[in-house]
Amino acid sequence: MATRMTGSEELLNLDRGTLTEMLRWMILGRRYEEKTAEMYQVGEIGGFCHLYIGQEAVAVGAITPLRDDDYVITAYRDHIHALVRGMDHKTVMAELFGRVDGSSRGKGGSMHLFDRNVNFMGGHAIVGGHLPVAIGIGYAIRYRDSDAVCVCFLGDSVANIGAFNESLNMAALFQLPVIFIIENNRYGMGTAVHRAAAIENLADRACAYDGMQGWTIDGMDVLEVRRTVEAAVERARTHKLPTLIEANTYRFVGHSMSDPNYGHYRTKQEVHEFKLKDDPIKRYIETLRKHDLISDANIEKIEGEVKVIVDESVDFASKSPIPQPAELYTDVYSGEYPDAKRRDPWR
Amino acid sequence: MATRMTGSEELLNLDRGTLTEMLRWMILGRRYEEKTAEMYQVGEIGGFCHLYIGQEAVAVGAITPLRDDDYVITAYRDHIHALVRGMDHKTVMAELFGRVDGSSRGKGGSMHLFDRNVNFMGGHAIVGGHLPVAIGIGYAIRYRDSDAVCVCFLGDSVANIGAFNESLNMAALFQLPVIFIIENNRYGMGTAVHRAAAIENLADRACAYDGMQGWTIDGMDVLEVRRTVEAAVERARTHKLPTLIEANTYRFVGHSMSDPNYGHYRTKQEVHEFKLKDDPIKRYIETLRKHDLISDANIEKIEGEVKVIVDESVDFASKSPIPQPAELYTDVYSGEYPDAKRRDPWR
Amino acid sequence: MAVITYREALNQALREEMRRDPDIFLMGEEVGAYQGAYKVSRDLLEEFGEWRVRDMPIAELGFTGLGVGAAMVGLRPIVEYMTWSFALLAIDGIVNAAAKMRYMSGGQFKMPVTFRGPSGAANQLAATHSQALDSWYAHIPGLKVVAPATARDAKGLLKSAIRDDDPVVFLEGELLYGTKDDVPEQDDFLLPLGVSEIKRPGTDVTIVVHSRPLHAALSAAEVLESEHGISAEVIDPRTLRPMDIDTILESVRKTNRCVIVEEGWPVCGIGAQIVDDIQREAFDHLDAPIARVTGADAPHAYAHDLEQMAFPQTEYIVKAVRHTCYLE
Amino acid sequence: MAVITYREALNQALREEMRRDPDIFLMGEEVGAYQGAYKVSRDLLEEFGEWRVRDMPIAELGFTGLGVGAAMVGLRPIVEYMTWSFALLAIDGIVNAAAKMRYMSGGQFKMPVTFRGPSGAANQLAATHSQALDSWYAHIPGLKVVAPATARDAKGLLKSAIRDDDPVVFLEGELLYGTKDDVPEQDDFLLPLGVSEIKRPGTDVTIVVHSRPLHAALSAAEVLESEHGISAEVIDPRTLRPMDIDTILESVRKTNRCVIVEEGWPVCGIGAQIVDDIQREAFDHLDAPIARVTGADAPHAYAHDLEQMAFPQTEYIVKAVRHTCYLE
Ligand SMILES: Cc1ncc(C[n+]2csc(CCOP(=O)(O)OP(=O)(O)O)c2C)c(N)n1
Ligand SMILES: Cc1ncc(C[n+]2csc(CCOP(=O)(O)OP(=O)(O)O)c2C)c(N)n1
Ligand SMILES: [Mg+2]
Ligand SMILES: [Mg+2]
Repeated sequence: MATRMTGSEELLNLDRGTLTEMLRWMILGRRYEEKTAEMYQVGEIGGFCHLYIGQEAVAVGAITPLRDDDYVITAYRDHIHALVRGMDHKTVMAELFGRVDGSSRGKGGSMHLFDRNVNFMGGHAIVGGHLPVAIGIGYAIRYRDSDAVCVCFLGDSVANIGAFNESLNMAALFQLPVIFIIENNRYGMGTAVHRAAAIENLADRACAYDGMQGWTIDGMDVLEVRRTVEAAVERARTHKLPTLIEANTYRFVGHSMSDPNYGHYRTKQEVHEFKLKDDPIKRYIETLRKHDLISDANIEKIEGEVKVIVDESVDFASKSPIPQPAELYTDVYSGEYPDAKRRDPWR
Repeated sequence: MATRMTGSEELLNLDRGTLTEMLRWMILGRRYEEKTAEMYQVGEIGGFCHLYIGQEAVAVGAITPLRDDDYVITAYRDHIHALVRGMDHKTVMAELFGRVDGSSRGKGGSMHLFDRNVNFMGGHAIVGGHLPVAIGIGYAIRYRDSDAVCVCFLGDSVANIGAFNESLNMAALFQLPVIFIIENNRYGMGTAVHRAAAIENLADRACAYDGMQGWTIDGMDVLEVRRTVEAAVERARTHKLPTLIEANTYRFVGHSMSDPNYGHYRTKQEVHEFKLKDDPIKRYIETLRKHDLISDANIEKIEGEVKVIVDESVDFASKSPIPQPAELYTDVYSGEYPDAKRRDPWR
Repeated sequence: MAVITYREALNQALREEMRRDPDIFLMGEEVGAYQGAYKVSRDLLEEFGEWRVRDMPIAELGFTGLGVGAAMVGLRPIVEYMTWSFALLAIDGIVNAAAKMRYMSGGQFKMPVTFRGPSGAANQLAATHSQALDSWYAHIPGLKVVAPATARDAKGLLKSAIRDDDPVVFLEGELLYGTKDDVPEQDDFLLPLGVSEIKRPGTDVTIVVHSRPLHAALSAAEVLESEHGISAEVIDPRTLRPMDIDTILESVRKTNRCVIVEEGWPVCGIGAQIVDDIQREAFDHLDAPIARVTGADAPHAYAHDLEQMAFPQTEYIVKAVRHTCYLE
Repeated sequence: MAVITYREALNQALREEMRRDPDIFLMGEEVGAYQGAYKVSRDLLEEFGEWRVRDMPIAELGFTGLGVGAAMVGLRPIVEYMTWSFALLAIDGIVNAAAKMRYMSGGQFKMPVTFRGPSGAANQLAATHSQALDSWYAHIPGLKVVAPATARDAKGLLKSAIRDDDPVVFLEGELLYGTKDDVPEQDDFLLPLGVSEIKRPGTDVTIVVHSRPLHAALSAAEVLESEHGISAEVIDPRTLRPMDIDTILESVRKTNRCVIVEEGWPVCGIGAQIVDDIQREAFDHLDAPIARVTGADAPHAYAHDLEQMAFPQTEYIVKAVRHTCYLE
């Protein structure tokens, strides 16, 4: 059975800098996505673009305690994981704009952010497709006798796909330092979790793998997320044991920029209530206030800094040139690529 | 947790005919496979040929209590499931011989036995590939408001593949009358179960699906198998609930005719001991003897009848013609197939 | 006749067929409550109920096999993939199970299942979501492959695909759903599988094209006519397997020149096979090498301009035709 | 030089490369304790230990992705499929992950992974276990595809594949493992990817063939020489992507006739692409249509004679060549 962790506030004895830093990341995540939506509306960003608004506590609580040599990998709803992990806000926005200064030179887009320099391993768009990749990273960590860990975020619907069973079984079997974090935002696109998964708590699926611990937690409480992930990191670093964490959260926006926020699958009222009662940023601020760990001044300061960063990223992105035609056939192979041109005299 | 069912002997109040019939099937299964091995050695049978010797109690205990309108589906180790389900012993052997009177006109072979007339749905050679097919059959049963059930046999290694999670989740989610029976014969080819599966009892993986019951049983006790399957059938017929049964058994022979019986992965000694102490046929005979439900005369009679059947099947198979060249391009599509010939003037 | 979208045409085909035959059911991700990711199945759940319009978990391999199993016992499943790119996870079910079941069982089981969904690129969906693997499916004996480019063809061919007793891979176009066309309304409007259609008659060169690039080819034909005085005959095979090459051969024997266009990658693409068929059966009629205009031989880029450049654009087709007519 | 089997040649290549570079590891079903389903990895577990020779659960999708992830962080995985038919379950990992990672990341991640195992038919393994999907892999930009037909090529090309920084699909032959050939023993024996080899020089017709059918083609060449006075030049591209078509073109410009042989299915097969390349670049040199001899366009039957008939046999190749030389 999944344990529900509590008493997250004990974490408030973290130094104030760290606590504020976490708030800063959550606010940055919120504002960055709001700007992203804006840029999508005006047509600067295209394709499928999945926003993280409402789920900030998960990425922030899970990634901030990690070491530089740890690895982070997630699905297509990846902007904020990338930023919190340390990707440059400018190159991320440039990637969303499809410009040559983007992290993938404009070739990957919103769903395929990568930055090898901060061990951010993507940005993967096939549901469940990155779980096997995550265990490969975990395998390499053990192969090299390192004590790094790999944190793998996944959506709730991934618990029903084949790769989930294959990956969790291998993680447990080979004792890989991989932490699987299900971001249960109640829906897979338009499908409520329980219309797709025949199980009450998704984390309970850990029961199918000896050595795998399953924890279901309040994913709107950044401190509870952090506390849980720290426990999981300890299991992975020291004991090489994998963990399956289910962080219950909520998507305040539509599945992607091309999907409605509510409609056939959830009511306007439901969304409204979550925003009202369960906004992770509001909740965190209240907690900090309750313990006099933050002042309005601090928050204003953060909002100010964040605004600069967000504007800067948009400014940078819009100034970056679009990729040259020659880019079409680069990065396909390590070396030269003569074939392409030969069969393709028309372009 | 998986329940271990016990007290199988209470089943002995089954009418004597049924009890004898089960023994007859087990002996037939044993002799049929011994003959199959012989025919493989002399080159009448080719390809991959997986024998069922040692596992007879599972198919016999699970299939004999079924109704005619129920369905049976399994993997490539399928000869005996097919026979017990009611396939003709002659057309099965003819199929193994690759003759035109074979159940698949010689096109399917050992791994692909099918008989739509007795609802024997194959005979599938891709590990895990038939689980989704089984839930499709279960879906059709519900679609038609029938109270039939589908019994799906699978090997122990299937618990680690993707289709397992997808299929069991859907069976539980849609409440399909499917009974999954893992034939845990301790090895997947040359890999011991616990070198591939991170779990003690495979049936415990039922814990990942609400509504799915998991039972681990002694698969060498035909009565325990029958008793367990009857309970699972009741769950499926009446309550539309799926069940995952793990029947612990043992493969007395090599993985396939082209693999060694022992060697790198298991010792000669181990095989010897299982044959000595845990032969399902010997065990069943002892039980029947203990209760005076069988005599040597009965057994001799059965052996006699079985020999006739086995010889008859070989005789039939060897007399059956090999498929005509024209067969190459039939059964590919429902209608005519002109393309093939047009691009292929050489054959 | 009524002018409706490709999306509405597919929706009509589904509704009409499901009303006609209670054994037909639709399954896939978001086909029910959400009304379809691309709204092709709009209102069907309401009319037919959840057993006939089933929302599936994200488990392509699992529900593809579910379709195969249901077909083996007599139902006629329609499996929708949110996009064909995701069907890569279900390839084993399509290629090893559906396509071979009849053969492996010596003809005991028919396989009346239709696999459908949008194929090819949309707008900037990048490498994992934009593939047009038409030639992969055409490569497989046991499968039939259909790729309609217009609303009319979409309706008539989907109805035939659903009624067909063999597994049909039905490739729709994400960017075609909104395109409009005159479509017959009567329930018995069927277009046979395996018949090419001359989309535009011409005399100087034959352009063979299917799916979305048909529209680029037609505008290329306009340009060629008006600006270069070249009369191009545009032929859409519509069914990629089995393909009606006779209509194509007849045209090439007349024009003696041919350009083949497809959205997919070049190597071992659909066009390569058509080249093989033409040179084999109309060798002496060819006055020039057959040219091919394909999708760029690279993964799909996200950046707008790179993506557009990777598609078979009108201008490339014009270039290729002029080259084939030795005008360049 | 020593005469060894194709199996031993692969085993040597693996051992030599693993000794050379500690980042190289092998994984797959039964590769360790069982010494390999086809004994290609014999004794490697003993020498390199379980982290470098890892037995995998039957989870092709999972361990393929494991290889991709390990490669992203700098290891050089060799993924063995017990047969390539089972790789259908891992296609998404090969095609969507491995082949596109470099592109999607703007060149940040190289993908030095080798996917290998037996491809094509063996003896009566029937429809699900006999496929030769060479053209599927050749279709995918981002992949390199290698298919050696001899022990010498197997060793030299596998070593190059392992050293290559791109994902390589390495197609071995279940029926080739036992075939023998003269193979250099030195560690630095490498054969470059993307180079065709003339396996038999000739003047009248060019036979292009790869993998197992090479041997049928060579005996056909013998028959043609001795019984029909036709001198056939036999060329094996060995690498299907990127393919060295120049060697083929040069030969065709000399012989003016060509027959292409492959074990795979005809529609959109490797031969179709070679036809396209030849007619595009050597159109005026062709004195006859290019003929193709392929695997029969049907699922593989279990029955011995039907299966044999489905392979590209020597007699069919002889027929096709004589037809191409207008002698039939
Ligand atoms: C294999 C596969 N099937 C379908 C899709 C289309 N798709 C993209 S996201 C999504 C829903 C995923 O939901 P969830 O896992 O809960 O993640 P969330 O979007 O809620 O973060 C679907 C169906 C896909 N990308 N990959
Ligand atoms: C997807 C797939 N991978 C690999 C194989 C090759 N293979 C056939 S049987 C087998 C072992 C299966 O063992 P288990 O599931 O325990 O069944 P058993 O043979 O013991 O009855 C393997 C690896 C296959 N047929 N399909
Ligand atoms: Mg979700
Ligand atoms: Mg087993």
